[in-house]
Parts: sequence; structure tokens; C-alpha cells
Amino acid sequence: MTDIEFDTEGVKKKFMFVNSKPPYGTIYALEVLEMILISAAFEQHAVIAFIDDGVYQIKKGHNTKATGMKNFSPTYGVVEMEKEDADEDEDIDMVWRIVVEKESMEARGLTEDDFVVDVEVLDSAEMAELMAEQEVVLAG
Amino acid sequence: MTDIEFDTEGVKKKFMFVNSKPPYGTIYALEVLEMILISAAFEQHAVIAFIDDGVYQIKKGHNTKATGMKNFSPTYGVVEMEKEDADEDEDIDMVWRIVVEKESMEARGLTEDDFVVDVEVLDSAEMAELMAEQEVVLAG
Amino acid sequence: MNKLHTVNKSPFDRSALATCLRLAKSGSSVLLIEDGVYAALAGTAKSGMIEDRKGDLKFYVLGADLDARGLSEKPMIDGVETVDYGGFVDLVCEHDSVHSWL
Amino acid sequence: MNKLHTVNKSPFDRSALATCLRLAKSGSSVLLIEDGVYAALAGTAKSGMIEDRKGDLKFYVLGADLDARGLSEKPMIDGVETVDYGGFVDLVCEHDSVHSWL
Amino acid sequence: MKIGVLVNEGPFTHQASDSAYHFTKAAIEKGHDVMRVFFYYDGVNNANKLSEPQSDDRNLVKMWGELANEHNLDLVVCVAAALRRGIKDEILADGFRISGLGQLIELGMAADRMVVFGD
Amino acid sequence: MKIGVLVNEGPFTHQASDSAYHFTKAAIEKGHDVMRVFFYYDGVNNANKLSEPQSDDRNLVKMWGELANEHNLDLVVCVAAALRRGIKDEILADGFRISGLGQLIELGMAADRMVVFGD
Repeated sequence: MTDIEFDTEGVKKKFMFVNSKPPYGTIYALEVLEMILISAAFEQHAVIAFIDDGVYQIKKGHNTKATGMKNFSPTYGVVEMEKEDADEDEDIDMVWRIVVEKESMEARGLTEDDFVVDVEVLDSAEMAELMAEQEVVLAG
Repeated sequence: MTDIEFDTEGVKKKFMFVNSKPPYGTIYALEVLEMILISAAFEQHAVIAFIDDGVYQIKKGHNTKATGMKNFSPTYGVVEMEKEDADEDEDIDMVWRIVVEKESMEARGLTEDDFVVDVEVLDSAEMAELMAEQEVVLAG
Repeated sequence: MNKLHTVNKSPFDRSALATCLRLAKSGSSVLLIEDGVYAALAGTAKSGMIEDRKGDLKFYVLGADLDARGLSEKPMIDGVETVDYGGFVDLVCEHDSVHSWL
Repeated sequence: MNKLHTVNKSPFDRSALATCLRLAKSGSSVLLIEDGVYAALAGTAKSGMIEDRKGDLKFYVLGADLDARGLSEKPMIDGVETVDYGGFVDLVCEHDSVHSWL
Repeated sequence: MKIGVLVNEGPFTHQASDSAYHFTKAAIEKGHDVMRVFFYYDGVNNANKLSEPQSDDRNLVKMWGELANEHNLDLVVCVAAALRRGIKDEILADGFRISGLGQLIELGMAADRMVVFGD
Repeated sequence: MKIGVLVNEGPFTHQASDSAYHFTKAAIEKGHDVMRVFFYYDGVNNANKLSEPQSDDRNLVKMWGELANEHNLDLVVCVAAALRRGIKDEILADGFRISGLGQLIELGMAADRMVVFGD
């Protein structure tokens, strides 16, 4: 079958990628990253949110040598670059945010310094406000 | 490749099948039943245990018409027959027990009358004792 | 925005419902499907989760999933409305956006 | 019988560890693997689960899974012993039977 | 209304594919335009034409294919997720096509509502 | 010591297959007899030879097959679980064989220890 194309000319939506699962035990953390990177080409607004055990996805120092799994952590460097590009290029109307829920982070013994990317830490009420604004919510 | 056979002549072990997941949301409840039925032919001791959300697997009145899924509930009638055969045939040294953890059942608003099979209700301490005796613990 | 939240996990085993209730804004709706329907039962150790939020959230449960699990004759928490797959579609359309709490 | 229990689920999201601790007999051992290793961390909201049972259960954690998750330099609960896959095999052999809490 | 559907889990193992199927069917019956159903993560296993459930069980792979053929429904399997899991053209079921993840983002952009079914 | 291993989940999606692989390898290296690795539930997807992970990721299907060939390890895929999920002879990877669930019960009977990896 041939690809079906949609008319998305000029469409600008608010996407949110919700990460709530711990890394490595399941594949969601890795495959959601592939989603996030592909979305950059479409120049949509995007919020990458970490809640519950999802906050462990961006913990520094992942070392998967002994488990033999693929370490997806360096890919967050690419996500951060895409975000910086979007922030700095004034011709592109595209805002990317990386946000962490404070309550989830603290319950899990983590602080901002534990993360491999720069994040905005939001409390539950602020996270709820931000989530309420989102138009397309994708999770894994 | 051809089947490799083990010498299991005269082996009699204590098997336990642990059901802890709710039915239909995932396939475990159905596929563990296939395991239990096959095991009957090997005349081993077996405990079929329901703990946590697993107690919902034997709730009466499953009706899967609208979801279109396969209703595995009638298969518990077959399990009960296998158990009765084992109980009544004095030539077969094989004990089957169907046990439910009381605390799990009560937390979920269920009573013995809710179940599609006759069960022994054990409290956590009794269940812990029984579990400790088992030699082969299979779960799904 | 007026959100529809869906929860498909048992409140006894998983944290999805608790997270949804923590992060759903007042006035939005929650539809329980699949193993999420157990949260709609009255008289369980987890009934309080929904009872406590009946005032500021609207709750729905998918009837097909109650039936599959043999729960249709069990008492439901007051105010939880049962819908079929068509009703699920209507809820999706009546709200501005859908958030699935996986 | 002297049992080895394995738990591979996060204590924050899933009930598996709580169930294991409720039904494991005094004197048996618990090995945390995969997403179960988060329960071995000191200073989290769930650290108490293992701290409370250190007296009557012996706890182990798989180092490979701590490493993968970037936890090897984080403080662990006192008394939890780290093993590698070879140590996992040894534990299986030293105990009479294995119960995986899935 | 234009609706997009995402399926994250494989058939039988998780109810997500069943729920997505019944939702999609109901949406079509109500006259909505289900623009595309996108299969990601283990959802790609819904497109394995070798799947042969027991005779008294539903055949989800076939059901999706028939729904697609009856209603000209676009069933797209993510190529990256599919390669990893061994879902390739030689076993791709009737009614499905393999394409890139961009087609999911486009779906999110084009649809009025996006509904996700997963674990 | 005679050890039996049960794998309940598919490759990549869940770590169960990775953990079982490293456990099995370590057991063999310590001189134990891993009598059989039985694949049930989604575990049957570990035997799909079409699986083609990214070049920088591990290839679990191949790793299991190689371990089997090196150490004469018996990898058995449950026929009922496999049929449902479309794992058939035409896509069965090297080193695996398809057989009945009785082979799991026999494994439990014959092995000194049975270890289960799942979700």
C-alpha cells in the first residue's frame, strides 16, 4: 500500500510525551525517545514530562554493560540539542520543555542534580495545569 | 530437532500455580489454565493459589460477549473435575488444592460465594506456610 | 481544556489511578476501562479513591469490561456512570482531548 | 524449606514486593532484580519496606541492574548485599526452591 | 470528527488491541472518520499474519484486516518497532502497511482527537 | 545442579529474556546443567528469526540460538502460545524447537531448581 498523506500545512499543536515507567525493565523509555526525536522534524510544541518512576529514566550514570541492554541515556543529549535549536532559532515557532514532577522526584530520593538533562521541576499542581493544556498526549 | 526426554519415572513434586493478576486485561489468567490442565496428566501434587487481583480470575459470572474475548471461566469446571478425580481415585497419589488468600479476597469486596469453584480460604500466615512447602512455583 | 482521562489498571496493583487523580484537574472526566474497572466497585479497600473525588471529577466505567469480569451485578460507587463502546466514543468527542494513563 | 524469592517490579508502581514481604516466611531470602532494585535504595519513600524486614529476611540486589539504572553510587539500605549473575546462580543453588513474584 | 488511534500492545497478551478495535468500530459506526490506527511498541505484533488463535477465540489480526478492508481504514505499523520484533513484509497481514513513526506525529497533528491504548 | 528456566516475556519489550539469558549463561559457566529453557506466554517471541534490532543493540534471538548451539542447550517454545502469536516453523530461529506444554511440567519434575523470568 502507498502512504496516505494528511494535510498538516500550518498545523501547530501541543504534544506531550508522558514518561511514567522505570527504564530498562521494559522498553517504553527507549521507544518513546524515538517518538520524541522524530517529532522534532514536524516543529510542534512539545512537553517531555517525567512523573512517577519515569523520573528514573533521566538518572545520570546509566551503565548497561553487564545487562547487555542498549543504553539510551546519551540520546537525551540529542533531545537537549533539539530543544536548544528550537529555543534559539527565532524563525521557528516551536517550544520544547522538559519537566519533572517534584513529588515523584523527591519520593524516589532524587534531586535535580541527578538528571542527565536540564529540567524544569514542577509541583503537582503546576504539572496538572500544564497537562491540562496539552492537545496530543502520547505515553508509553 | 527431536524432543529430549527426561527420566521422571516415580518423581512426585509439589507444584504451585500462583495467580496474582486480574483476568482479561492480560492473558496470564487464561494461559496459566492451560498449564494447570496439562500438568494433570503428570499426576503431580498441585496447589492453585489466588492472591492479590488473582482472586478476580475465579469471580462468577464472567460474560465476555461485548469485549469479544475468550471466556476462560468454564475451564475452571474442568479443573474442578480433575481435582475430584485425584481426590477420589485411591490408586493415584496426587493431591490438588485450590486456595484463596483471605486478605486479598476481602480487600476486593469478595466472599467465598463469589467464586466459580470451591476453594479453601487461607489467611496470610497459612498461605505463607503453604507457599513455603512448594517445590516448583510457576506464575504468570 | 476539558479532558477525558482513561485508566486501564487495577487500583490494587498499580499506581496509575492514583497518579491520574493527583494530576487531573477539577471538572475533568475519568473513564475506567479494562482492569481499571475494579476501582468503580463499592465496598473494596480502594473504593475511597473515587468516592473522595466524586465532587470535583466525573467518573465513567465501561460496561463491557464490567461484564467480562463478572462485576455487573456487584454494587458500584454511586454516581459512576456506565457506558458502552459507543458511549466511550461520545465521551472522546465531547471532551477537548484524551489523556490515557498508561 | 529455605526459599529464595525474586522481585522484579518497582515498589513505587506495583504491589509485588509488598505481596512478597507479606507471604515470605521468616528466614528466607529476597533477591531484587530488574525494576525491583529501586526498593534497595536508602532515603526513598519506599525504603521502609525493606528496612522493616531486615531482621527476619535476608536481602540481595543484582548489581548489573543497579548499574544499568545509574544507581551504583547511590546509598543502599544497610545490610542489602550486592551480587552479580554468578551470585544469583549461587543463591538459587543454596536455597531449596525459588519463588518469582511476578 | 477526525480520530486517531494508537495501539501499544500485542494481541492476546494485553487487552489494549481488543479495546482499540471495539472503540474504532464504534467510532466508524457513529460516522466518525478514524483517519489511521498506528501500531507501536509491541502493538506491531497485531500485524503478524501467522497468528492462529484457537478456534473458539477471536482472531484479532484478521479482525483488524477486515475492518480495514470494509472501511478503507489505514493501519500503519511502525517500521523501527517492527524490525526489532521481526514483523516484516513476508509475514505482514492483509490490511496493514509498514511506515515511519512520522506518520504517528502527522496523525496527532491532523486528528481532532488522539486516543491511546496500551499497558 | 540441574536447573530449569522459564521465560514469560518477549525480547526487548521486557527485561525478562535478558535476565534469563545472563542467568543461564552464568549457570553454565559455573558448571551447572541447564536442562532446558522453556518459552511461554509472550516468551515465544524470542524465537522469531526475523527479529532485526538496531546495529548498536543486542540481538536476543541470535544470542539464545548461539548459546544453545555452543552448549547443546534445549530451547523449547510452547506450541499453543506460539500458534496464537504467529510463531511457526517458517520463522523459527536456529536453536529453538516447538513442543508441548508438557515439556515444562517435565522440566519442573526433573530439575533441582526451577527459575521463572517474567512480568
